[in-house]
Amino acid sequence: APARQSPVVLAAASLQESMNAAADAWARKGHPRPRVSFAASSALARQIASGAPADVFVSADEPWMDDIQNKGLVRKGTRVSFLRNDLVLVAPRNSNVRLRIGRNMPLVQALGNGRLAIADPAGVPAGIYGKQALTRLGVWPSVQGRLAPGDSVRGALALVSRGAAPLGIVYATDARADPGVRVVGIFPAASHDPVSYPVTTLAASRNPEGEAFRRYLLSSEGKAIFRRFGFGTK
Amino acid sequence: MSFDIALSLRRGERSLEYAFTAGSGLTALFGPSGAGKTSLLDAIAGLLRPDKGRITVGGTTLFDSAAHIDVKPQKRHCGYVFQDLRLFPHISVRRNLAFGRKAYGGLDWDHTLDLLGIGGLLERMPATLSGGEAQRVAIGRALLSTPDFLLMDEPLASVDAARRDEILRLVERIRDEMRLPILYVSHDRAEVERLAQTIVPV
Amino acid sequence: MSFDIALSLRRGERSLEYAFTAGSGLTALFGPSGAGKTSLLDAIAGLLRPDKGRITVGGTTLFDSAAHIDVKPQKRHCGYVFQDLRLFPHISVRRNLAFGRKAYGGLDWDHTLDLLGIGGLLERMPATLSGGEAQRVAIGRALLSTPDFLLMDEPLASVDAARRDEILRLVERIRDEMRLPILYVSHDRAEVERLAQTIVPV
Amino acid sequence: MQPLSPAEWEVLVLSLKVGGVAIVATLPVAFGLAWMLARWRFPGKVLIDAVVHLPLVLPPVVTGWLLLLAFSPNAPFGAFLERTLGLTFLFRWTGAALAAGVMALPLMVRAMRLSLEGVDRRLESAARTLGAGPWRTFIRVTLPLSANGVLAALVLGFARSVGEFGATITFASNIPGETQTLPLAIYSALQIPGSDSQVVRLAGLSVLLSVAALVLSEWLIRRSGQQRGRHVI
Amino acid sequence: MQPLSPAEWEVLVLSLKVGGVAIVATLPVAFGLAWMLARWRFPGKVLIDAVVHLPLVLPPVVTGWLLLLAFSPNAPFGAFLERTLGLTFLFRWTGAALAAGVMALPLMVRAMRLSLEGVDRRLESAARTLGAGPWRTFIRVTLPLSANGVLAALVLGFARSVGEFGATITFASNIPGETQTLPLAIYSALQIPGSDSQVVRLAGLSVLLSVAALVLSEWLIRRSGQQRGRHVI
Ligand SMILES: Nc1ncnc2c1ncn2[C@@H]1O[C@H](COP(=O)(O)OP(=O)(O)OP(=O)(O)O)[C@@H](O)[C@H]1O
Ligand SMILES: Nc1ncnc2c1ncn2[C@@H]1O[C@H](COP(=O)(O)OP(=O)(O)OP(=O)(O)O)[C@@H](O)[C@H]1O
Ligand code: MOO
Ligand SMILES: [Mg+2]
Ligand SMILES: [Mg+2]
Repeated sequence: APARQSPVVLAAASLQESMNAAADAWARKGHPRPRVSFAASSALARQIASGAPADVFVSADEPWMDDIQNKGLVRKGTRVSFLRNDLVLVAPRNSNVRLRIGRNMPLVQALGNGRLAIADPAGVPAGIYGKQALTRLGVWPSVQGRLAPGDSVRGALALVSRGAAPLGIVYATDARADPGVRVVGIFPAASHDPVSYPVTTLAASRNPEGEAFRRYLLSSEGKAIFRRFGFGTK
Repeated sequence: MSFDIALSLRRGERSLEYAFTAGSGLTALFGPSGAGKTSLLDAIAGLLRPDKGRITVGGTTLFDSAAHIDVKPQKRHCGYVFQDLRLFPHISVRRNLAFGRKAYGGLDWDHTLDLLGIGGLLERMPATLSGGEAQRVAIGRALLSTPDFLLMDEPLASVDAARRDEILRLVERIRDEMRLPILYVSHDRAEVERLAQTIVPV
Repeated sequence: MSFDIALSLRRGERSLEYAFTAGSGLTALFGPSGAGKTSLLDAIAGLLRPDKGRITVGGTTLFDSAAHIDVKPQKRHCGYVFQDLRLFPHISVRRNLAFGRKAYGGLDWDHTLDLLGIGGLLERMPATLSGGEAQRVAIGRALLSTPDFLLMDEPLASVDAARRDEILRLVERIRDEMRLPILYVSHDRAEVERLAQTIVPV
Repeated sequence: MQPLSPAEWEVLVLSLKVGGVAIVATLPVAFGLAWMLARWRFPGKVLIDAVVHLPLVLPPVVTGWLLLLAFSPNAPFGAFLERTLGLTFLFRWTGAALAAGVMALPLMVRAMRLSLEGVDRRLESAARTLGAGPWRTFIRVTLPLSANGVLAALVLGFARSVGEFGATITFASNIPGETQTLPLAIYSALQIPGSDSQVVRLAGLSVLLSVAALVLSEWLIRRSGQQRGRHVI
Repeated sequence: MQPLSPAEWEVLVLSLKVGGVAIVATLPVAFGLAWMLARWRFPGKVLIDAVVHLPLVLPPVVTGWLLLLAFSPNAPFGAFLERTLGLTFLFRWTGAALAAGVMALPLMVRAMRLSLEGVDRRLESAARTLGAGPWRTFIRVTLPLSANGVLAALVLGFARSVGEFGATITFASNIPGETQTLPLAIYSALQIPGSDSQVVRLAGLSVLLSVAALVLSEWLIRRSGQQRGRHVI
């Protein structure tokens, strides 16, 4: 039989560690290790729309998955939302800020004269969720002018862990991995759309290893890996 | 007929006209500063396009506006000693001298260097030459390119008297033995009278 | 004593030595090409640092390696006509001439331009000048800077005979009326004999 | 094309301000460095050259990150600047300008260095004999003779500033009206599916901005070129 | 410092390959454009100048997106290249080189243009009278006289290539061993909280790479400078 080829997996950048761990585990089972390209979901979706020769796509949000599905680039019946994440409020590790997340919480007061680090609420998923949560909690109008939007969750996280911002909104997985921050509170799941990561095999995929890897991600063994990094699974 | 010239060209706001014929031998251009001597040499070398007219050198027509003839500078085979020298600053004296050299004919390399007194300068870069040394290298470069005719624009301006005499003898030899048409610009009456068969006032 | 020179300097591998004194008036440097005339002028102007020695001009010591004197070029107040002219290419002839001009004393502007025949060139850029025109502008620039002494390196090499005579008369006037020390390089014996009180062979 | 919305105007004006301040503030620094690299010889010169090139070599996000380390009020240097000069950069348009300036620096230095290396030093010595000290010689001879390089530096620097994204968003954040320059607005738009037309519109604005700068510089180059005159062939 | 891991070696070698191919392939194009802009006058010149500057002005991500639109196999031009020359760029190291080359283009063009504008055209006419046609004149006079600019272009272009991130990740993606150059590896490391030391290590590699290029170029500049010689003052 001809040697099996590595599938190409396109994955949202925030999955860096967990997806690499999954790929390693998959390779240990005797499969060719997937070649994973990590970038912003938007960039990956555009590459797919341009005919990129890839097999599997894991997006950090649903709209970009919808976008390529509408373009007929998703293999029928393979799109599954399999990961969840929580949205949390973080502060620098040595900060003694206290705040209970809830309606009309005194977020502005807690910021003092600093700013709230967040992924760009105009487009980056984590920022969109953050804006939803702050809106539903009634604090968006007061805090809207006090944001420090970064290019990604990671950018927001760095601002907090460097002490440039006293508070920030990131995913639970990010907070957990960064020793420079501590979690102040978790946003109630009801305050924002579910943070979910859909996976799909692409319509143009010719490599059966791709679909096999997607199935592995959805297996209990696969999901366990992601749970280890703090994701919720469905 | 070595030079047969009739042309007009424009420099800034001034319009310059030239018309003369000169028989064999050396033709001296004589005229005050700013009269247009260098401009004429540039036109003959093909570096300046006349508005109209005709340029014939040694029987070959190089430019004729009526007949739409305009030989490219690199095909005119002139040995031009520029008033501003124009040595190539990025290569050694040796490579400057060899730049236009052809495999056949022409002057003997060693003998020419000897006469010009530049044999010791071959490995130097032009920027390190004294004024007179640079001028002699410029003369050498033109002579060694085996030209069909010579254009010399005050070639001896910075050359000392002793060397000047030797170079003049070399020019005379080229004029007489090789029978090259020479157009020679100088402000020195004595030099002109010694060399020139024809004197053209500009 | 206009010039009192004793110095040695290095050019490439060559070592050049100079030692002479010259009384008032014009001192001509006479010597073959490459002898080191320009190098000496550069050293007097402060553009080339001698290895050791002393330079005194008009009673002022400009350089003395023993006494650690080395006056900056801009404080030496020399009017230097460079062999390679060095007109500023980015400004008009007028602004070249005005570059070193001082508010007081010195030659009359209009009269000097007139004598040099460059009054009509004021708005031109240096690149558009003919060889002789550029040389006369360079002379004008040096003279109009109200110098304490003059260094002239073959200043008339490309100037025609008629104009040359006028300029020589101007130089004589400067020498006699303004009593400026002048160091003058030329290859022209006649010129040197006419002008020089002292002739220094190099 | 539709007229600009107020938000687009805001972005445009901010980009102009950030880019303009960035290059004007960087120009003297860049010129000084160019001078050093073109004229001086000293041990460790390559080191300075390397530091100048850093923002070109490193991914912009890393540069932004380094700026954060140096200039945030938590950092000693940033705290010092705030205390003594009242200068804060974080989350301010000044920070966007700083990031843009730093990113433009290597381009500006190189352009000016190239021109300085081409200046004929004999003309400087002529100026000295005419009584001009080093400073006057610089202003009246060296600087105008390297004007093409300064101009090129301004154009390159401005274009780079108008296009700078990664360092800005990392260091100064993406705050509408304060640090959201054109590239940051474009990035925001790029993240939203189906917003291509908005991206194209904003990109068009960037292009217009720098075409204007280019036209201006070409005109200046041509003017100075004509003055030098006398072309042969 | 620890020795490089095999993965780091891979990234380093790939970066070298991508950067090297990018500037070598871009050099002639850039020189041609520089020549046109320095020497010709024609209507629409500013337009070409503007197009050359585009990759500088636009956020790199937009440039990557435009490359995607032009060179993807779904696009007519990309399909044509694939059909006729077998060239594919998407998800290939060739795509990373293309992106790097395009991003380096404006810098390279400007450096060479600046040098070409400084070449004394009278020397070219002297070469013509010595029998050299336009081509030989170019090779033996113009090119060596603008060598400093070509060198600067190579250094700037290489540095830019080594640092290029946005266009590459957008166009060629971030595939280890194929398109993951140093900046992309740095980006990946940046996504992992607490991996600062890895980021610093990789950034150090970038810096080393370009310091090497700088040292080489300084040495070449000095060599050619010494040859021209005779400095006054
Ligand atoms: N950088 C250098 N390296 C080597 N030799 C040099 C250098 N600069 C000058 N020279 C040599 O020093 C000597 C003196 O030069 P200088 O320019 O002073 O001569 P000069 O007397 O003015 O000659 P000319 O009448 O030809 O102008 C010349 O032989 C010249 O070749
Ligand atoms: N681009 C230009 N614009 C205006 N005038 C020009 C331009 N180029 C040359 N001239 C003028 O044309 C005239 C002829 O110049 P040319 O160089 O031919 O003189 P020349 O006879 O060689 O003088 P010289 O003996 O001083 O070298 C001069 O008066 C010069 O000023
Ligand atoms: O991983 Mo993302 O697409 O930067 O939220
Ligand atoms: Mg002339
Ligand atoms: Mg001399």
